[in-house]
Amino acid sequence: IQAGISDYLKIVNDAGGVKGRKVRFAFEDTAYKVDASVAVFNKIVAQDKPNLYYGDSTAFSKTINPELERSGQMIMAGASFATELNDPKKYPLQFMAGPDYTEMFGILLRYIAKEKPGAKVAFVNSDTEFGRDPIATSEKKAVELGLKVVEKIVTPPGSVDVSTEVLKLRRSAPDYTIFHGYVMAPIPEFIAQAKQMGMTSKFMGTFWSMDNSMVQKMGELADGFMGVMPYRYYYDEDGNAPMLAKIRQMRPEYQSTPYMQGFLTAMLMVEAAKRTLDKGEPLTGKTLKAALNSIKDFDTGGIIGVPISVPGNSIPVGRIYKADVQKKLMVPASDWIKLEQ
Amino acid sequence: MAAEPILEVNNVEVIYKKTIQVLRGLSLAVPRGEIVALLGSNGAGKSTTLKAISNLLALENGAVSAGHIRFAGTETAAKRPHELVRAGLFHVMEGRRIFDELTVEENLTAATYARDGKSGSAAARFELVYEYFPNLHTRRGVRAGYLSGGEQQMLAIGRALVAEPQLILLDEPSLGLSPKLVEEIFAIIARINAEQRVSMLLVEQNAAVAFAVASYGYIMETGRIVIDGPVERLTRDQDVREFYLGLGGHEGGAKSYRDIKHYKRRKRWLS
Amino acid sequence: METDWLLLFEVSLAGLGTGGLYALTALAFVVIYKATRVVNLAIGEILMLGAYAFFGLAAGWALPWWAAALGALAVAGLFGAVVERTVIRPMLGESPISVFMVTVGLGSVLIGIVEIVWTADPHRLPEFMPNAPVFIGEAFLAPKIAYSFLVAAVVIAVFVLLFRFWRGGVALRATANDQAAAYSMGINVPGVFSLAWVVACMVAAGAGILVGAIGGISSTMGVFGLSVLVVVIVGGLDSVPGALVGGLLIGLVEALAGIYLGGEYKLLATFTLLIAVLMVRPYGLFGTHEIERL
Amino acid sequence: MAGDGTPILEVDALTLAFGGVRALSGVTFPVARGSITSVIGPNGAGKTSLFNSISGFYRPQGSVRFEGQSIERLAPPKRAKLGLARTFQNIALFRGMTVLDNIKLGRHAHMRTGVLDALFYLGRARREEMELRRDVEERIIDFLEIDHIRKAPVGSLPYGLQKRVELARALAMRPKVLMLDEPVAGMNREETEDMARFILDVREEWGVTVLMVEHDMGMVMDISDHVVVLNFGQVIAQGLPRDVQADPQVAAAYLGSGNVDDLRAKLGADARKVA
Amino acid sequence: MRIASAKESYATDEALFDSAVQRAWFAVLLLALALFPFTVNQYWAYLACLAAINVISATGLNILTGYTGLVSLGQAAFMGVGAYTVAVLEARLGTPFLLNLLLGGCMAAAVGMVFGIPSLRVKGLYLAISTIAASFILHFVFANWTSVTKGVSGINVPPARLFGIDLDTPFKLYWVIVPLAVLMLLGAANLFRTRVGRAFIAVRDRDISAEVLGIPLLRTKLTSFALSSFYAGVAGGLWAYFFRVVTPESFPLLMSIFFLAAIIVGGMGTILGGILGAVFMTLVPELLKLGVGVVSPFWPEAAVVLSPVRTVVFGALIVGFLVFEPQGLTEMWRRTRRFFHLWPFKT
Ligand SMILES: Nc1ncnc2c1ncn2[C@@H]1O[C@H](COP(=O)(O)OP(=O)(O)OP(=O)(O)O)[C@@H](O)[C@H]1O
Ligand SMILES: Nc1ncnc2c1ncn2[C@@H]1O[C@H](COP(=O)(O)OP(=O)(O)OP(=O)(O)O)[C@@H](O)[C@H]1O
Ligand SMILES: [Mg+2]
Ligand SMILES: [Mg+2]
Repeated sequence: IQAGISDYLKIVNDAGGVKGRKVRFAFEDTAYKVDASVAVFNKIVAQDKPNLYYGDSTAFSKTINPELERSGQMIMAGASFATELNDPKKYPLQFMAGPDYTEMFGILLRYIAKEKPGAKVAFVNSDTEFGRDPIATSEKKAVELGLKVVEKIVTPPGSVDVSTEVLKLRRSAPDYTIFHGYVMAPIPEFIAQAKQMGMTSKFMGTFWSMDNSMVQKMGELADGFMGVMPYRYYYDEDGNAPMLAKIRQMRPEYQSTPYMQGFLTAMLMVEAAKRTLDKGEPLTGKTLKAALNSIKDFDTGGIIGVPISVPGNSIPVGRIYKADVQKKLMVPASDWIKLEQ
Repeated sequence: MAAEPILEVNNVEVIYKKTIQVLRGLSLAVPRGEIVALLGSNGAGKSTTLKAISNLLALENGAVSAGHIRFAGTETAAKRPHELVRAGLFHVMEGRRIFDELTVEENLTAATYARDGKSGSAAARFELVYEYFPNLHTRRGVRAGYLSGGEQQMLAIGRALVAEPQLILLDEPSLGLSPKLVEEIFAIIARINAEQRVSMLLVEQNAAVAFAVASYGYIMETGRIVIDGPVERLTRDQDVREFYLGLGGHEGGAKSYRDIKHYKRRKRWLS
Repeated sequence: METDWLLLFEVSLAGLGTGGLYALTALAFVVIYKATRVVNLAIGEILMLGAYAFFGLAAGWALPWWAAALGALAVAGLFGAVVERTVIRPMLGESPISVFMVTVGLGSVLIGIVEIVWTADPHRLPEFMPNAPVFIGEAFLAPKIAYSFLVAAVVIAVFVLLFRFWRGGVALRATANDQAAAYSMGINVPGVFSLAWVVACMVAAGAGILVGAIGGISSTMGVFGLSVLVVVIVGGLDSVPGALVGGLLIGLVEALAGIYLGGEYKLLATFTLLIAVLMVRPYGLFGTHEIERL
Repeated sequence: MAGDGTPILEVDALTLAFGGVRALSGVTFPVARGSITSVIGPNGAGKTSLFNSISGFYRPQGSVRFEGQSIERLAPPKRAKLGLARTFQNIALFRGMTVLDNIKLGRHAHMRTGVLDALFYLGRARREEMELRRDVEERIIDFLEIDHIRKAPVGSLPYGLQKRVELARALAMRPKVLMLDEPVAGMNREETEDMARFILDVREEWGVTVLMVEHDMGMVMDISDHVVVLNFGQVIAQGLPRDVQADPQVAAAYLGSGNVDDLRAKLGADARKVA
Repeated sequence: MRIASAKESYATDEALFDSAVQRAWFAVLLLALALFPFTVNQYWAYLACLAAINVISATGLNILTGYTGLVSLGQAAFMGVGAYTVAVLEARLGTPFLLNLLLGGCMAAAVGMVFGIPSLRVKGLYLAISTIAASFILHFVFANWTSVTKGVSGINVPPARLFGIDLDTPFKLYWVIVPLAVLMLLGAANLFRTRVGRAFIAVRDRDISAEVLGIPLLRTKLTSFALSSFYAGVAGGLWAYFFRVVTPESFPLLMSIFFLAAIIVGGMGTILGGILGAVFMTLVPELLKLGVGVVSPFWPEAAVVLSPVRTVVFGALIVGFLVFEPQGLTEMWRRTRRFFHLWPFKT
């Protein structure tokens, strides 16, 4: 992620910065532990007095929110797409560079509803905050779209053997199975066993399990795996994507989707800063966020295939990609899907 | 002494934890086939001496810092403890140290490791142990931790019998035993010594029985030998009689514990 | 809702299959405990090391799977020997808490190293087990689980026989009971220590390869060790049959809880079972009671 | 003394079995107030088990009466509080504490300081601790001549001193009956004499009744008023030391020849037999 | 040796700081603690608070594990109980800050006692593992008792208020957390001057003999569990006010291991050990970060491997201390003191 951020900032600074101001980037690793993250936050705030902050986990974003509001100095984005954070009232100074998890599910479900109206859907999620996040609301959403949620399976965090879960899944014979809350394991074994048992379900994932290098590690099993992705993949040469070209020029080897996330976040932050300065306002949390929300039909240089707006805390846009095992690539399976607020 | 002694200890010093010196230039020898007694008050360093000989000090953060120990002509320092045991030096440690979680029979099995490289059947030695100590036979399937103190002592000596060593270091075998059992065990010790020609270095608090079986005695205080000599000579020594045998009463008879004075005469060798 | 007997049967089979892996890892744990009285909390991480070593050899060096497996076992054995020599042996005579914390530290070091070398991203092991589904009657059993169970069963059987009929079993327990006394019986105490660690690490690595083949490998796969901990406690820390029974039992309970209560109840069920067993049998089902006398 | 004539401690028909082993069967004897009573018997006869039953660690059948009151249902700490103090066959000192703290610990059951008092160390906690310190220093430490080691950790002390600290701890328990399990085992003659003197003095100066298990016949016969002999968990004889000593059954089961010269003669005979 | 120095009375001999020099040093230390926040920026104030919270919890664990010999891997979970209690009280009822802390401690103590019940029968490492069960069962409760704990999303905690001031920065909280830590440490130290503390140690060293000597085992063990969890609960309550959000994943098993590591590194069974260990283990990650700052100009990737390196260092510290300095930092501290005591006469 931080590579994405720093690369974009390099592009900006090389082009003369934001209104003549250089953007400085301080990075610290936090190991996704809340207290470590808070420590880092305090340290960076004390030393660098930043206006733009990129945090990590959901828990951190929640923890730090009161402090963020108190200081009022900056806006923050993070690695998390937690639904809860997508509430401008509760988290007025935060945003995320993509759809939240519920919106991701929404995009998937919309796709399913279109492909196969009335399909049977199963949700499989890990027993973590991350895993549980969209499940309850998405179930309602599915019903609204005329889909049937036939099974919801929860796996303990870090569990390796899922054979019992697969047995359970088979009984409900879903047309689509959506995994959420995993990076990779136990998805491959799930699919392997399901295929061995002759299940016909299609399998889907959300952002964190959709990076191409991850999916391709599944080998044969990846065939037909699909999921939602808000950004174009690194190698995607379709359409008009000058930014992707630039990235490929800066970094000749494959860059992961979290890189894109970082890149886009930096882009939005810089844009917000630019708009604030354009208006001649001081850089504070409030002004930055207002500027951010003023972004309408913004061209991301092709990172996202359609112009975007940031109405609240998220960008509810995404596209369904599908693994192509021969090409070892994720290829688009749908057009860009925009959720209306 | 004509033949070379089976065990020779020369000017040995031992230090615990790099700070506490316990032995200060101790020397002694055990002639082949003999029983030698080593007496001394609590904390004099008797057990330490035995551990130094069997190379077990390292386990307690102790080390021999000077001097030599030779067993059957070779330096013990060069060998690791289990090699020494297999070479025929068996240490019956203070406090019995039976494996309390193992059964009686498994305890004996463990001792068969000391026989590695020896011919002859261990099973026969088991028989011998059970013959000497019939109690053990009846309780052979019981976890040794549940044996009474005396039974545990029998087991400890039984293990030495299984090992069939050339030299046994015996640390307080009479500790906690009934008078009758003390006699029996010492009779067995004497028998083992006589029948198997096993040499022994015997550490004891019960001087009377120790002198009954030993031919030569050493007495140590604070890490060094203060007197030594053949047992006959030691039993005539006034201090030994008073402080070790309790014989200093009037007319040289046994003195009663009821008559103990509240002051004490100092031992000559401490002055 | 009527009972779906086939499902129950299939789930039980799957549970027992996983239980076999638990039992195998628990065996590694028990061997170390039996010989050295060390509660090795790093067993999950050693398992992970084995899996990564296999991964490195099979995917990185492109060795055939059997060579990679042997290589991984060798790496783990070597690791065991080195750890025993440099870390465990100096701890002789320290309190059990200290020694067990040492293994916690070791586990942490292993995780860090694996993350430095292979990053924190998960990987998949190359396929090496037959892929055809296994059916017992009508019931489906995932092939990997079935074959892993077979391997585990064979290894455990070998160990049960060894402990029963080999004098070394006594040496092992004697050493654990009283090191100085074991020395004075002529038992090569450091040798026993090394042997136990080497063998246990190899067993754990073997389990790691199997577990990795099923669920993929990642730097967090050590949490598998947590379930194993429950297994050995339920079975009794020093009992090989305990490891077996405990493993199967926990595997079964997890599977049933997962199906009939939901995945979030798995851990709750096993830990509740753990406490219940301990309240009734404080030394697990088959563990040796500590002798308490005054 | 109250209730003169009645024994301070009565053991009545105690029976205790471990699996197949009968450690005690129908053991009955009195301990007279102010006496020194010794229990002797072969190894494994059940002496320690008897002590454990009296202090409540084992739960045998039968009854134990202390000052006329049945105590067999009481938990060990309650019995300690009543005035049953003891030492252990295998020294049971607390290695993590100094000598002073080990001794102080003996008073535990007689103090009332609670957790809150302790955290603030005011009022009752301070008062009680000061009283205890004074009592331990002036009565026990002085008496047993261990002032030089009061701050030493017990682990590093020689065996004999450790036994003395155990005695001190038992004395701090405000004992009415002091139970000593092999107080002089592993001691040489000289140390045994010291210990014998302490035991006699405790009885004289503090009026404490002593119940003792010991294998050192010299000491047992010299200082006891009453001797109880156990064999295979049964009382096979009891009475005055010299009567017990003369009992042929006791001699056969326990005492052996009792004479070192005999032993030597016997050994000589054995050796000749072999030769 | 100290024995030789004449003491006027038993009272002085029994005092916590038994010489004027020690009392003077203690005063200096208190003064330093009082001045500290004025001399540093928010980041250091933050670290100081976090360290103080950890010190409280580690000291609690030390009472249970170091002094009573009952190994517990549930300390973080008991902190969680305290934190949740405080969070619920503060967010729902708005009861006063200090009262909440006290109730948080008491609640944790009660829960700790419940999980301490097996300790009567279950010994040693079996017990240690059964406390892991506490950790998981409590986690389950936090995550699933949605009506009270709000499930996985957790509870946001309003800032603590004292005398009408919102304690919403580390700087302000410092004035509550650090004095509280000092008080609780003094309490713990006092404990071991009395029968209660002695009973703990006795249970650790030989539990069954202790019982015959008049110490009721279950009661003592439960007291120890309760006290230890009380400390954890208060620490957890402070944690809640400090981080202002409490989620089920805030108190993982790893955190319990952290505390165990802290008392081992510091030195088990000494009050000083809990302090040194907790402070040290809190600061190590920061030191590592400094280290990364130093090398990153030469090795730009340094920051990326920081996280695994931290994992390695955490483990290596535990192993290193146990192997080379089993008595922990306390022993190093003593050695240093001895050195300066004797200096320049002896090395
Ligand atoms: N592991 C150890 N560390 C430090 N000091 C020790 C150690 N073992 C023994 N000592 C000390 O060394 C001295 C001699 O101990 P040793 O056990 O050899 O005496 P002993 O003559 O056998 O006495 P006893 O009659 O009590 O068995 C004692 O003062 C003891 O405190
Ligand atoms: N907890 C126990 N479990 C099983 N058997 C026991 C237990 N305690 C004692 N025994 C057995 O009970 C018998 C009596 O033991 P006890 O320790 O009372 O003997 P003792 O008279 O004190 O012997 P010694 O003089 O050797 O100390 C022995 O045979 C012993 O093995
Ligand atoms: Mg000795
Ligand atoms: Mg006894």
